[in-house]
Amino acid sequence: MESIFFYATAAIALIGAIGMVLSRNAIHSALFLVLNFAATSVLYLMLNAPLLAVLQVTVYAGAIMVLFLFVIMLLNAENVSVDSHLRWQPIAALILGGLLLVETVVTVGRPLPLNPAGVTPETLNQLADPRVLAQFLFTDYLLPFEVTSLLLLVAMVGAVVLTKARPAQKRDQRRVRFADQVEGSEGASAVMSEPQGENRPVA
Amino acid sequence: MNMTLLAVTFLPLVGALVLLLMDNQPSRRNPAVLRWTALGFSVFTFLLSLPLLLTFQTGAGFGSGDMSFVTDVLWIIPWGIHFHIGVDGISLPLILLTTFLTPLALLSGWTSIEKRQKEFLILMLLLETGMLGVFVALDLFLFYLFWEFTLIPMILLIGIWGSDRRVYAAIKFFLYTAVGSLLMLIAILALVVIHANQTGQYTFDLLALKAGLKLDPAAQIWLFLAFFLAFAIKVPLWPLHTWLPDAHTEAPTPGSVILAGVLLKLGGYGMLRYNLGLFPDAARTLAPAIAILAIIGIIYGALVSFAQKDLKRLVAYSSVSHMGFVVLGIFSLNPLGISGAVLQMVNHGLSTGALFMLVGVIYERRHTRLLSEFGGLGISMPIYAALMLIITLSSLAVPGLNGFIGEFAILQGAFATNWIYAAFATVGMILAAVYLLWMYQQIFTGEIKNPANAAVRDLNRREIWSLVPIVIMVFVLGLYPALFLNIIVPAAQSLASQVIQHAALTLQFPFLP
Amino acid sequence: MFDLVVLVILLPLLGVIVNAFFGRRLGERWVSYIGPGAVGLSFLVALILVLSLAGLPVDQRHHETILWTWIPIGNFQVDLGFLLDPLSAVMILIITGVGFLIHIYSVGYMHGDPRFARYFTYLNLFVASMLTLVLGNNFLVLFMGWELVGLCSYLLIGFWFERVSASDAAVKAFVVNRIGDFGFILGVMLIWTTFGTLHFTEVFEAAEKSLQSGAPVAIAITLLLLIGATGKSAQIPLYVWLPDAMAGPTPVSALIHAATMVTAGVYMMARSHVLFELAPFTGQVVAWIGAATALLAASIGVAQYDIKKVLAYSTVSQLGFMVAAAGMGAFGAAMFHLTTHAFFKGLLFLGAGSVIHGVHDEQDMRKMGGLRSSMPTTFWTFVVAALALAGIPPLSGFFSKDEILATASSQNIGIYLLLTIAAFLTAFYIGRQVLMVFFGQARSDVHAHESPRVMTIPLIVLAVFAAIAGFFNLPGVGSFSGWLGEQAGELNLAVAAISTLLALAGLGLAWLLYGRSPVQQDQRDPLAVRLGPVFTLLERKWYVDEIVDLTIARPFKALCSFLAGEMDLGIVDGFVNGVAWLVSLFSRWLRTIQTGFVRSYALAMLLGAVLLIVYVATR
Amino acid sequence: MAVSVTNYTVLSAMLFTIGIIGVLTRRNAIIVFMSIELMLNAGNLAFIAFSRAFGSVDGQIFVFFVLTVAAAEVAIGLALIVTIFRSKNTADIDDISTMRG
Repeated sequence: MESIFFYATAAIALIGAIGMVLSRNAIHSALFLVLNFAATSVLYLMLNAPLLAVLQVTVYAGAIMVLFLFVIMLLNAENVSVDSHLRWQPIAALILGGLLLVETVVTVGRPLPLNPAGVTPETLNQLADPRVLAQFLFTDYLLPFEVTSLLLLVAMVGAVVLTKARPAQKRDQRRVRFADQVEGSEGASAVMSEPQGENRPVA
Repeated sequence: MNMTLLAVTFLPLVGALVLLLMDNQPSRRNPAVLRWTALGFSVFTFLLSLPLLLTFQTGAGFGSGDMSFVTDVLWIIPWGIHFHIGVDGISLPLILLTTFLTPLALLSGWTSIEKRQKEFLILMLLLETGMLGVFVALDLFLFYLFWEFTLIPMILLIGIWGSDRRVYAAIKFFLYTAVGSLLMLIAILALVVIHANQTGQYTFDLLALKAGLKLDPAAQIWLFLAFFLAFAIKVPLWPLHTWLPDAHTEAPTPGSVILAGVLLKLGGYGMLRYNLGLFPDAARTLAPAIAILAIIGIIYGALVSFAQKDLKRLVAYSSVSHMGFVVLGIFSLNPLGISGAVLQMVNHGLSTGALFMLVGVIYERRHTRLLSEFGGLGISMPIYAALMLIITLSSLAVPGLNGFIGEFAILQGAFATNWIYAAFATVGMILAAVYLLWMYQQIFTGEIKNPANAAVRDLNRREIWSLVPIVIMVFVLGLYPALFLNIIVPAAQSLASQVIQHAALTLQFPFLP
Repeated sequence: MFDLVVLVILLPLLGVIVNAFFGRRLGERWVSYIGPGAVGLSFLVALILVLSLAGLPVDQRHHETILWTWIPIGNFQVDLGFLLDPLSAVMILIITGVGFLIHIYSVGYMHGDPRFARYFTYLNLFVASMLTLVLGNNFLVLFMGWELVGLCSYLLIGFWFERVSASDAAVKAFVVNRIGDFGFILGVMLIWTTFGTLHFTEVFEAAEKSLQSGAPVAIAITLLLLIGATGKSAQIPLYVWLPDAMAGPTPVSALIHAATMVTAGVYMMARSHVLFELAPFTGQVVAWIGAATALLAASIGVAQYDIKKVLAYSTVSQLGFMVAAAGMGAFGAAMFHLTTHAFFKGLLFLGAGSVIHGVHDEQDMRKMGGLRSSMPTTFWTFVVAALALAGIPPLSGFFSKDEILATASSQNIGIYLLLTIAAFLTAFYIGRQVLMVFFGQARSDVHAHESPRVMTIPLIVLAVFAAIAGFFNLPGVGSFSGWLGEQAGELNLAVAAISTLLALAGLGLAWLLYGRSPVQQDQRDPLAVRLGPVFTLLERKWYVDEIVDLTIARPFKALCSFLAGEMDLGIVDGFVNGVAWLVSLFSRWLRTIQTGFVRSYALAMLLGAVLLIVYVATR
Repeated sequence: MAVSVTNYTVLSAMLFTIGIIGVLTRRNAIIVFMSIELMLNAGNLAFIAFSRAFGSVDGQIFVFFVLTVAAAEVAIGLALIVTIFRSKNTADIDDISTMRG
């Protein structure tokens, strides 16, 4: 029963992923990705991680994917030509990707029971308990947690700064001044030191 | 903890910091305040360094581990890096040379450096600390730090205040030097690791390494070569010299003065302190090969000088020739040669430094360095001609002036090792007369053909007083070299006695039947 | 008391300092007191010292004054010390005495020159350097003087540096001398390596004790010293600088290039005669070089027109006589000839200077003639010196030259022959010169005048000495040789008769060619008419300058520009730049990897990941 | 036949590979970006699987951080894409190759 459920969900996740990569239209891709995320969150539930499953749905499938859809529609970037200048790229990508898959499977594919000896149902319950997670976050992982908050703040500011529209004229001015600094750095300082030259004593 | 040496070494650095905090735009009332500050610090450094000479106890020096004015503080503990400085008879004359030349170099750039004056002065003072640091460092890490520290101000001096091809010259200088230095860094690390493997103790301290290290012959030779390459590039030894003419030609006058006057000596000093000090066996094995390169350099530099059309290039190649004498003296591996080499370094610093100052003087007036542009300046600039004559004569080793003592001691030392060395090197002395007098003739004699040469002013008071100290030293060291020799000789003897055991003081007299 | 010898050097040096720093401000009048005055005082001190030295017993005539240790390097100890002994006593008397006269003469000769003070600075410096040379108590102090006189010679030859020929000649003189110094300094180094000291007395003692006659090391040392002597004393093959050196002011030629500096080589050989006596082979070489030089230079002197060039070649020739004497071991004779030569050749040059001064800076004898009447003092003194040079008894040159010839006749007949022919030629060319300059008609419309008294008085004084100096060392009596501790030369009547006859014959031949019917304006030289191409060969100095230029100077310059161009910029620097070029070539290729396509970078990352996992998994 | 951790990790590997292939083959910058999200997600899956297998909550905490980082990354990344699109008027990453050597 459990395995059937797993394989079904896994199949949906794979379909989502493959669909995302293969879709011509970016909107379809985004929707396939949402499907994948949903399937993954089911898998999280099966792995006793309900909090993360919920977060997966809200943050990923909800917030992030909506953002993606917004941008796609904003930019009208649904369709970009598929055929590449880099002719060998897809083939190389497939071969190397396959190799990586094989390698990963070989290296980490040792059978590892889902419920090893040391793991009691109690610990499994604890795993599923958001309070335990929260306790760790605010004790052992406090510093990373705070850093993460800072990171989010920076990202927010960064996104605002990056996307802030600038008047075209102003931008051009800036560009010119930048070029000035690169090429004429000596000229600028020569102007500065000129009075010195005039006033120097006749030795 | 000896404050004098510490103060001498770091006072220029303090000066640089003070300048850094000063206003870039000098006040209208005293426009030269930056220059005067820098000059004041460098002069004060020189005055501070005089007690070193006066109170120096003529000990046996580095060879016996006997250093003066020592400060030794454990600095970076896990790797055994010390802040260990001190001087002996080999480094003291060079320290004095540095503190003596820096104020004069500043004076030589008094009016010719117009742009970015503050930065220029800061770099000059930083350079002085760097050079002094190299001479006083007794810890390999510290030494390497100062060694590289001298590189940066010099590149900037060439690259910012140089003439037309300054960037090419600066990059060439940098790449050449950096290649050598990096190999030396590897060798330093290898030394420390080998020492740690042998004794289980990490130390970069030169004296500890010297005392505790046992190297097998092959390792000695490789490490010797890695150090030697860095020093040979700096000296520069033929055929690693081609950065020198470019760097000298493009550098501003004060840069050339310091480059020729002191920076080249870092190489010679390094050979004495590290190659001979740490790898005596390898030095003995490789000495003949190095001596031959030095002799090639002596003759080659002289011949090439003669064919130069650019005044600065001519002087630059003459440095190749003169520094060849230094290397030859060092690798004669006897007290005579080594003492002569140290003295020759001082002498070359004085005479070539002064030559570059003099070249700077006419460059400032005529904005050309081409020999063919001059002629007849003896008529319009008699004082200049007289000073140039004295310096030229010092450079071509006329006895009674300083150049002779060092070169003769080197030749005599080389003769005692192998008379063929001396025979060939003496050819270099003849050729020095050829190219230097030829240069003098081109500049000063003949009728004035170019009207621009008739109009040039003779030296002004500042220029005269920036050269007079050197001229005085030229005579003092020529007639009473004991002033330095009394310091140098014991250190040279103890160093030579390590390289050639039991042959320290008695040379064989091979011809005596 | 004998420590005052320092004063002998110090006084001219003081003159140097005063003239150099204050000369311009003091003006010509004061400088003309200070310059000669310093040397005059020095001469007085020297005279007192030598007289008191003469008052001592023979074996105590040796006094050393040590100022300080000049170069102390372990067991290499060289003092800045001076040695007063009979040999240096002779030299300091000549230098300060003749030097003093020439200084006085110079006051007149250089009158009105804008660089008057500088001239006396150099001249004083020369006297001080020359005194250092002869007074040094070891080889290195001698070498210091040796180089410094070369330097002064350089400065004074190139005194009128506006003339390119003068500055060329100056450089040539210095460089050729340096070639000689090459040998000398190697010799000095070999001496120290052999004996462990450079101090004269110690070296000679050690040499006498430890070396046998003909020891290889003695031969090596002396041959090296000989190279130095050929440079300084203008012997084959390094004589080429001396004729050119005439570009300097004439008093300089008299003092430096006739009386004193050029004799330094002879002095040096006399000083180290102990070593030369241990090396008979070197002696042979020295003697042959001297004799050959004497003959070669005399032959060139025959065909010169420049009044000073004749004298220059004559000097080379006479130096050849001295060197030959030294080579034959007759150091006393060499020194004696050196002394008389200082008088008569100095006088000849001063006379020539007076002539040049009188005819307004004309040096070509073809444009002179008939000066006998307008310049009587100059004429008579010149004749005295000329006869002395020709070797007419009883003038000084006869005695000194005859002593050399007598030695040669008894030792080596080949050398004797060469020297005798040279003596004949000497008489001829000096006769030719006197006749061309002073007899006949004036060959140009220059109005000649006698020189001022400040110039003629030194001429007269020197003439007296040139006439009587021979009596210092009469054959068989030999007070001069005795003073030097040598044996007196013997009178060889046959030799004396032959040489006197030859001298007369030379003068007679000159009279036949130039005196009987004086050369007219624009007339070809009678000797040239008779000798034809041989004369041209001699006039062009056997084409030695051209040969040197072709075989040494030009290849040297070509070598230098090859090394500076093709070699240094091409190969050595080219190698460095080539490495840089290779690196940049590689980089330019490597740069193309940076396609700018993010996806290909990602592919590279994936490749890296795949390989890394392979590495980790298989490790 | 029980589901083992291996099943999850293999699934994770497959998703990761698909993500990589997406990054490498697609030219649309947004899809490339989404592929990267997929790869992150695959990583998260593996984390949680191992967290379960070892009975440790650390894996979940990592996922938590990855989520936040991914959110920040998306914000910045999309802002960049928007800015680039403004100046270049394209979302094709092959057209943005001005930084080639």
